[in-house]
Amino acid sequence: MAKISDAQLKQLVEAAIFVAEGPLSEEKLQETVLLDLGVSGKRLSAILKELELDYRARGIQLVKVASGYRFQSMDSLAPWLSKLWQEQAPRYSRAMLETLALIAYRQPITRGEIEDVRGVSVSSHIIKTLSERGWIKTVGHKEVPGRPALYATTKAFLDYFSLSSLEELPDMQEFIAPEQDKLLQQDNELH
Amino acid sequence: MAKISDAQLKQLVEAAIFVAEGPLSEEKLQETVLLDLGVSGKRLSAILKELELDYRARGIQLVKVASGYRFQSMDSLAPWLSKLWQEQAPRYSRAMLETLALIAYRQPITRGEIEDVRGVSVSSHIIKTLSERGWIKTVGHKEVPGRPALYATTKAFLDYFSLSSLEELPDMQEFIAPEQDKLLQQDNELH
Amino acid sequence: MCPPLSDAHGLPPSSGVQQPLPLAFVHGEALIEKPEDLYIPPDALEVILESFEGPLDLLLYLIRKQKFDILTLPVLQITRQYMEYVELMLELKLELAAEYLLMAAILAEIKSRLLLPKRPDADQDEEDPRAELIRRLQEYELIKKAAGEMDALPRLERDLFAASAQTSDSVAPIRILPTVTLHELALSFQDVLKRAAAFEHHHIKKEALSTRERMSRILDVIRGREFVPFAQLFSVEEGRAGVVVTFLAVLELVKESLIDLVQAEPYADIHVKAKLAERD
Repeated sequence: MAKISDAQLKQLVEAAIFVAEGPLSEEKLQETVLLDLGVSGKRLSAILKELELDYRARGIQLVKVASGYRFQSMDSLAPWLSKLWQEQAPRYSRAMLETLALIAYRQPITRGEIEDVRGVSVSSHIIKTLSERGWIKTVGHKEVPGRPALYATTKAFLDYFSLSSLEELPDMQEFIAPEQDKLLQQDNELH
Repeated sequence: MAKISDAQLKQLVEAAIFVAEGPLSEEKLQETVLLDLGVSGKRLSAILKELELDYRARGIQLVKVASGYRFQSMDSLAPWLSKLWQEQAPRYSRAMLETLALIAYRQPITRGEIEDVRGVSVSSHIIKTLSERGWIKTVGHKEVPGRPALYATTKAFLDYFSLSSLEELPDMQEFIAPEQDKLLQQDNELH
Repeated sequence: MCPPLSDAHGLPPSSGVQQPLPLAFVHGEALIEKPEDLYIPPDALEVILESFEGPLDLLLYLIRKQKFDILTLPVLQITRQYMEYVELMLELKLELAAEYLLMAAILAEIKSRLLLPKRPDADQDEEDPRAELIRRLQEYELIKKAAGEMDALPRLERDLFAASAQTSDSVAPIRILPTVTLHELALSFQDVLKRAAAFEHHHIKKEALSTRERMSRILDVIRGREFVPFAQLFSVEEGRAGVVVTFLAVLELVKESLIDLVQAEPYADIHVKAKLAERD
């Protein structure tokens, strides 16, 4: 298949995003289903845009999250769709959410720094749960006595909250000290 | 939500089938997402029919299987979609390459003869892998005890290496030092 | 236990995304003090007190409840109220984190510094003793708000569900087979020959008289003959090594049931016989 028509390309990209196990990035699409089809990045972007429009009025939508494109249900349908599952969605304690927020907004950050802001100790259980969910990871160690781990959020965290980058977090600017801003920028450039 | 419009119903049913873990039957839809919405069986069937038509030209299709409705990729896209799960097989071991080389240069040859030259046993796995790749085949049995299979290379082997005949294999004389050449000759006389 | 998130104004839990605790709130405001006309079961009070995320959270609540401005932080009143709550917690035998007592000490210290008359020669630049606490409260309030907003973000499992489709039956994983070049193949052949040559160089006799080869030769010799005298299989010219190899070959052939050894009576000649049934 040296040439692929626009209609075929759209079907292929659409099906790929639906059947893939996680979000699919444009790079991943090129490396897999589009391999050897010679589809330009511009053409692929145009097709993705078209798909996004096609689904705008449907029950599911094409969205771009941190690790790529995925289809997800409209959030207004959640009250009915959640009846498909016996169990309720997990709730997160304030301690967990505040810890996560600090890691998200102030990354990279140590446990000690989180404790300083919250005024209480951070339980190991919280760090463990956040790590196990794949939302945070250790990105290094601070060069101070004890070399505490520096935590940062992951792409999986952004995917879970349906965000494509940290900048989409609410009120990002208020939280970022100048030097952290610089770090964040560096981090984004790496991605 | 006592009343639900046709448009909303379609979105809900569509999203439910997409997000459910397995196929969804009409009964299951009624018991979960449509609970208390008072949607008649006839109305639900009509919506499902509409959805099926909506997706007919898309990369995925609404199909009815034994346990209910599900979306699945268009069968014609399978060759490309399969690439989402491609895995790189590990490189061939030295034992594998040497076995292939001996079969190519000394065919027809038995496993025992390959083992004699290599000084170690040839695992069944190697013979199996080379056979599955379509590069070698059994061309007969040597009339010695045990009647071992005689292996030779195939047309597919020649095609893979872009050779029109075995004579085009790199000439070993170029490689072989005189005394080795003599040994080789002895060896050949034994066959 | 997961206490509800407070809203953006720092008032404890009103109608956050998470479930409010029914007994503990009236008009969206937490009932901490025991109102005269309403009985609050001790359990509910415990729940309310436990819902504070720490001393900063409690302080923030007190400030917001009294509609004070964080920046002016009326330390005297706040300290008094704070101590009341801490005592209540102690009274209810709640597991009081050490941080609460530490905060009490900090408040007491700030209070005493504020009460001390300033010496005329005091450093003009001396920092307001409240400054550090105010900074911490502001910072904590910000993160509390961020956590609340994060909780309100649409998220998977609760508000959004990933949509997926099955693959059609003919979709199967593809295994990319390794590539092999002609050059690699030729080199492999060269390698194996070189190795075989090196092997022969060092063990030339052993290789020339290899057991496998001898096995084939023995089978060849006895083919089509009824009985071959055992001794006939050996040739003196080959010397000791040759005799050993032949003997090993015979044993191997017996083991593989390719030949039979026959002896008519003790000390008689041994004869070798091919097992015809095993051939072909």
